[in-house]
Amino acid sequence: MNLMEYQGKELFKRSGIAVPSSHHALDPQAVAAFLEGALGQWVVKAQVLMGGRGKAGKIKMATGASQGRSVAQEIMATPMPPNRQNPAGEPVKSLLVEERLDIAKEAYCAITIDRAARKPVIVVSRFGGMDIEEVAEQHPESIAKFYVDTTIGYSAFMGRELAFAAQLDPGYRKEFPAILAALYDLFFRYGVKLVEINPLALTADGRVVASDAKVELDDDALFRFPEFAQWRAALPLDEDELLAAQAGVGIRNFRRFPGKVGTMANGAGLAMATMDAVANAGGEVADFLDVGGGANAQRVRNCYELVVNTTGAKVFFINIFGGITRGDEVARGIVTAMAQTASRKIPLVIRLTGTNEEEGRRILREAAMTPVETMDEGAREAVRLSHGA
Amino acid sequence: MNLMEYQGKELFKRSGIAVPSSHHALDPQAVAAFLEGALGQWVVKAQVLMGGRGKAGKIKMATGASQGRSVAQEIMATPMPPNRQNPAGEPVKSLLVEERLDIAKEAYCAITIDRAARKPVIVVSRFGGMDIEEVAEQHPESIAKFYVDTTIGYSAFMGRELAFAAQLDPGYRKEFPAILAALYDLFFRYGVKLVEINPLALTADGRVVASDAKVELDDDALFRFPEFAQWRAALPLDEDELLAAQAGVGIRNFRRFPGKVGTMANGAGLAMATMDAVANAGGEVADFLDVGGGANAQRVRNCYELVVNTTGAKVFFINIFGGITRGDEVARGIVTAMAQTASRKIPLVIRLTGTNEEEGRRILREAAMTPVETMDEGAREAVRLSHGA
Amino acid sequence: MSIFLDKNSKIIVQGITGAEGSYHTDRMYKYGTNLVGGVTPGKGGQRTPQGLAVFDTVREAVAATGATHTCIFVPPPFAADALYEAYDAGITFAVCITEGVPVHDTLKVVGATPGMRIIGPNCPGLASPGKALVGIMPGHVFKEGGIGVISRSGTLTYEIVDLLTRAGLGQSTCIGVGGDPIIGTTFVECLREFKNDPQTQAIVICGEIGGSDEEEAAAFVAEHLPELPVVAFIGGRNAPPGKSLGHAGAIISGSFGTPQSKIAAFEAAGIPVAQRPSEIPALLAQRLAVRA
Amino acid sequence: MSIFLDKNSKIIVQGITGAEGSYHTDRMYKYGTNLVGGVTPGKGGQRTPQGLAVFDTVREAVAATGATHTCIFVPPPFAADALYEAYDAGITFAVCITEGVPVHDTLKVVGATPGMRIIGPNCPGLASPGKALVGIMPGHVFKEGGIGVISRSGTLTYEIVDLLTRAGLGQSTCIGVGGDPIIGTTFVECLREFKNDPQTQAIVICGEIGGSDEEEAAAFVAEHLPELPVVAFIGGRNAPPGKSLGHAGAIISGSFGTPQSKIAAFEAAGIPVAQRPSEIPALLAQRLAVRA
Repeated sequence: MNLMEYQGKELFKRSGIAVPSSHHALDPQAVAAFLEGALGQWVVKAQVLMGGRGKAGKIKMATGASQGRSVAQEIMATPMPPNRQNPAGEPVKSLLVEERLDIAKEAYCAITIDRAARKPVIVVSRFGGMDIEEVAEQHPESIAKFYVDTTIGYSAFMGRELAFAAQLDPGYRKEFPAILAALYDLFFRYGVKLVEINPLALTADGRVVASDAKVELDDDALFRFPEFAQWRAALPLDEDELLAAQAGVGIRNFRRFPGKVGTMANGAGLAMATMDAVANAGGEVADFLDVGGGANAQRVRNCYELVVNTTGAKVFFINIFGGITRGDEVARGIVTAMAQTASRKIPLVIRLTGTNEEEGRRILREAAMTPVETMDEGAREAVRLSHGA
Repeated sequence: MNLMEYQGKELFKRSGIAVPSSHHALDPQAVAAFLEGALGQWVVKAQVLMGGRGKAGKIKMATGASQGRSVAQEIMATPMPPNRQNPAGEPVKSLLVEERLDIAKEAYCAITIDRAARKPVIVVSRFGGMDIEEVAEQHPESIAKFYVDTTIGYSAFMGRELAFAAQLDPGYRKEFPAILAALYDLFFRYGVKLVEINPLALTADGRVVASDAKVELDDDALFRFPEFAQWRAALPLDEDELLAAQAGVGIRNFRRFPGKVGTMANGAGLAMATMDAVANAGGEVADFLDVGGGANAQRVRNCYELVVNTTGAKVFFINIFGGITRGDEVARGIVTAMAQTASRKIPLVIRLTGTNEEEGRRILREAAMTPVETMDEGAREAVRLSHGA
Repeated sequence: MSIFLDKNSKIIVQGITGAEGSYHTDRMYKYGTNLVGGVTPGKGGQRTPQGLAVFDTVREAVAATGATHTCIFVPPPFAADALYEAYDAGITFAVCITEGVPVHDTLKVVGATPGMRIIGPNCPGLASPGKALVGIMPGHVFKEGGIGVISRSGTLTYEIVDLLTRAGLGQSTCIGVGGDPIIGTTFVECLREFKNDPQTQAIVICGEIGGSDEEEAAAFVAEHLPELPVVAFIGGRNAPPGKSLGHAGAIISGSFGTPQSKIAAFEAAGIPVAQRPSEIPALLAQRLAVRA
Repeated sequence: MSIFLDKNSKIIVQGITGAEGSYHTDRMYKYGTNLVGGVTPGKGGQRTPQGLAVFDTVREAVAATGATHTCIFVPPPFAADALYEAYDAGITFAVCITEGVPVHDTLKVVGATPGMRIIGPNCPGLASPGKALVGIMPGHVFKEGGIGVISRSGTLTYEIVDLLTRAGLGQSTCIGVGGDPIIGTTFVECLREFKNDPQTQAIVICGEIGGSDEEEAAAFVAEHLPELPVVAFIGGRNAPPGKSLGHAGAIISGSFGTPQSKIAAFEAAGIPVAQRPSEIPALLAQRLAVRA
C-alpha cells in the first residue's frame, strides 16, 4: 500500500521528522479558505500516487486565497496523464497546500529492504529532487548505502558515516543522524517496505526539512495498524485488487491484460507459467489468475465469472495441477460451477492432472468441455479457440 | 530511582497493562472528595517506598467518603515504622484510592537484569502476594525463569512457556503472553532495572489485573526521560544523595554511617577498601566518600565540609593514591582547602602517594597535618585519634 | 544422501491440531516421514489420529523426542513467534509454510536466529524422495534419484517434478524456497549444500521474476559447480513491471528482477534456460549425456 | 606474551580530541602504546600534538591504519553508538572508559556484538606492562612480570599493582573489568585467557561486593586452574545492603552479592583471601614459593 504525500508526511510528523507546515484540502474552496489571510507564497500539490507531478503541471505556486483557488481548480481539472503502468491516468482528488521553503540544498535519503542482503538498507545521496535512478546513472559516486544489522538496529554512527560518504553539505551534518534515527524508527515501527525523502531540503535558514514523502506499507502487516484503514479509502482504487477481493481470491492473485485467452491455475508459479505458455503458443492472455488451493465448485464459479465478466476473454484455459486434490473432484467442481453460473458461456479448455485424472477427463468430455493432458497442449488449444472466436 | 506504586501503575497504564481504577490523593480531604458518591468498597494505600505496608496498617478498606477520610487520616498520622535500611522510617505523603478487586488467584511476575547471564530475566510464580524470596524458599518449584536474548527481545512463546512451567492457573493463560509483552516493552522502553507485579491478580470475573506495581528506573538512563523529573520530586529524599549532589560528587559516592572516623579516597574501590581498613584497625567509619578524580582544593574543601558538617566524624582520614596526579599538588590542594574552610577543624590523617610524594608529605607536615605512607598506617592512626577525641 | 532432510531427521509439526496442520501431518506421516510429535499450546498430552504426542511447547517436544526439524503451520501473525520458539528450543531446521508473514517479521527472525536453517516462509516445503517429505507437497509426484530441484513456487514445482519423474529422472531433494521477498534460504544456500551431496548429479532451478536470486545462483554455479549439469526455467516472462503476480516477491521494480536479466545471467553461466517446463527433462538428459 | 594486548596491537582512540581523550592519549603515547590514530567526527584530517591522524569515522581509521583495538572516551549517551561503530568497522577489542552508561545500552551492545571483546564500561582499562597501556591507568606503577591482575575497581587496582611492584612481583596483564552491573568481560573470561598465557605465573583477583563474578571466578579456578597460585581480595566488606557504594555494581541485594558468600567461595576453591591489600604480595610470594 503506497501512501499519498500528505499521509506520509503525517507519519513523518508523528515520528519527529520536520516537514513544511501544510494543510490537506479536498477542493479549491478549502484551499482558498486556508490561504485567506495567509502571508507569503505557498505551494499547491496534487495528491496522487503517480510520479511526475511537476512535469504534469500538478504542482503550482500561489499567493493569497484567490490565486490559491484558481491554481487548485487548474490542478484538479484534469487527471494525471496516463503512462505505461497507469493507462487510465489518475484523477486528482485532493491537494496539499504547503509553506514554500527557501531551499539552499537538496539531498536524498531512503530506507528499504534489500532482498539479496536480507537487511534494511539506508540510501543517501547529496543530489536530491530528481529520480534516484537518474542520480545512480549520472552521479554514482554521490550515492552511499548502509546495510543495517537488524540485531543492532539504527545507531547514530550510521548517519555520520553516510553523511561523510555521500558528501552531504556540511549544513546537514548536525541534524542528519537524528533524522535517520526517526526515519528508521518509522520504517521499523510501521512495517514499512520503502520510505523515501526526496528531496530532503536544507533551507536558507539552516533547517533540514522533508520536502516530499514517499511511504510504501507492507500489505501483510496492515492488520497491526487498524488506523491506516481510513487512509486506504483515500487512495486510488486498484480495480484488479478490488475485483479479486470480491471474487474471494487474494488481492495479488488477479491481474487483467488486453488479450483474449482467459487463464486460471492453482498456484502463482503455475499461473505465471500458464501465461507464458499462452504467449509461447502465439496468444495473448486476458488475465493472470491464481485460484489458490481447494478448487471447489464455488471457487471455480467465482473465478470463471470474474474472468468472463471483467476481461476480454473469448476462451477460458483452466490449468490445474492436482497435487493433492483428486482429478475427478476438480472436474465435478468445474461442471457444477458451469451449471450454476448465470454468466455468458465461453469455451473451456481444461488441463487436469492428479489422482483419478482419466475419470476427471471423462466427466469433462461428457459435459462438452475440452480436456487436455498437458499445459502446452492446453495453451495451443486455447489460443486456437480464441482465434476462432 | 524506585517509583511509588501510583507512578508504576501510571507506566503500566501507558503500556496497556490492566490496573484497578484508582485515584491518587494528597490528603484525607482528597480521598473523601473522590469517594463522594462512589459505590462499593475501596482500598486506601499509603504511597511509600518501604515494604511491609500491610503489616504496618498502611493499607485499609473504606466504603464512602466519611470512612475514606478517617482511614486516610489514620494512615497518614504516622510514618512507616523504621527498619534496618530505613532507620528513620518513611512519612506517608500521599495515598492511592483503588477499586477493591474480587481476587480469585494471585500470581507473581517480574522482569529484571541478570548480571551473570547478562540478559533480561523474566520471573514468574503461581504464588503471588508474598515476598518472592519467601516463595523461593517455600515453593522453589513454583518459580519459572526465562532469560531473554536481547537480539530477539520478547516473543509470545516465552509467556506461554512460563505460564506452563510455573503452572499458572489456566485462567491466566490467554492474557498472560500479552501482559508480559507489555511489561517487557515497558522494561525496555524506559530503561528499567526491575519491574515487578506482585500480585498479578486473577479476578473472580476472569480479568488479569496488576494489583501492585514496583518499578526501579536506571538513574543512568534518566536523562532520556525528562518527564520523570516531576516524579522524583514526589519520592522520599535520600539525604545522602542530596548532600552528595550539593557537594558536587556523584550521588552514589557518599554514604553516612554511625562511626567516628571520617574517610575520603579517590576511587570507589579504594574508598571501600579504606572503610575496610578502618574496620580492620578496630574503628568505625562515619562515611564512605569517593572524591573522584582531580582532588583539587575546591573539591577537597567541599568533601571535608560535607563530612565535618553532616557526620559524627572526629577525625578525617584522606586516602589518595596518586595515580596520575602529583603528590605535591594534592598536598597543596588540601592545605588550601583547610585554610579556606569556615567549618570547624578536626584532625586530618593523610595518606598520599604518587610523583613527588615526599615533597607532598613535607608540605602537609609544615601545615601541621599527619602524613602517613600506607593505607594501613593511616587507618590505625585515624582510629587512634578518633578514640582520643 | 540428500540435503537438509533424510530418513532419520526427527520432525515435529507446530500447529499440529489446526485444520492445515492436521491435514498435512497425515499426508507427511503416510509418506513415511519420521514425524515424532507436534505442538499446540493448551493441547499438551493429547495424541493425533496417527498416535503422535502433542505438546504445549516446542521445548517440551524437543526434550521428549529429540526433534531437530520443525514444520510450521500457524497463521501469519504468529509465524515469527513460532520460529523464535523453535530456535530457542534448539531446533536447527525449520520449514515455515505460512503465507502472508509481514516482511519485517521475516527480516528480524532471519537476523536473530543464526545457526537455524529456515525454509520459507510462504513455501511448500521440501522432500527428499524415498526418505522424507516436510510441508505440503504431493508425495506421489516424487521418485528417488539424482536431480536436485530448487524452486520459488509450489504447484509449478510439482509440475516440473512430475515431468522429471515421468521422464525417469528421480530427485535427490526438492526444495520450494518460498515466494516472499525475504526468505530464510536462498537458491545459493541450497546450491552450496548440493555441492557436497554425492547423490545429486544434476540440478533444476525453477526461478521467477523479481529479486536477484536467479542471478546469484547463476554466478554461484559458474564459479563453484561448472561441471554439474544445471537447467533453469523462469516463470513470469510476460509479467508487467510494478505489479506482483501472486507471490509478494514476484515483482519487477524498475530495472530489477526482469526475466531478461535472469535469462542472460543463466546463459552467461552456461546454463540452458527452458522456454517451457516440458523442455526441462530433455535439456537435462542432454546435459547428463554430454557429461557421461 | 600477555593477554588481550601487546606491543603490536594497533590502537585507536575514539573521542581523541576531547578533554579526557586527548589527556589520556598523551599518557598512553608516552607509555609507548602503539597508538595509530583516533576518531572525532568532523575533525578528520587534523593531527594530534603527538602527530596521530584524526579521522571522521572508525571505518576510515581502520581502513587507513589497520587498527584492531579501540579505547573509547565519549559521554555516556554516546557510548553504545561508539561501540557499535567500532564493531561495524571490524574492531575486535574495545575498551570503554565511560562511566554512567545506561545499563540497557550495555546489555544490548554486549548481546549484539558477538566476536568483539569489550572491556568495561566504567573501567580504567588495562595494561600489559612493558608493552602497552590502554585506558587511564598510571603507567609508572607497573613492572613487567608474571602476575595477572583482574579487578573491578580503578585506584584500588593501582594500589595493589604498586604493592606488587614494590615487592618485586611484576605483572603480565592487569585488567580493570569495570564497576557496572553489566560489563563486557568478566573475571572468568579473563581467567580463560590467562590459562593459555605462558607469561602468567600467578593471579590476583580484586573483587568487591555485588553480583557473583567472584563466586564464578572461584569455581573456574578450582576447575581449570587448580595448580596456579591465586590470591583474592574483596572490597566493601563493611558495606550495608541495598545501597551501592560508588560503583553501580557494588550493591548487596537481599542475600546476593555479600562479602561472606564471596569469601566462602574463594576459600572453598583453595584461594586465600587477603584481609587487606598490603597482605597480597606476601600471600602471593608464599604460594609461588610452595609451587616452586
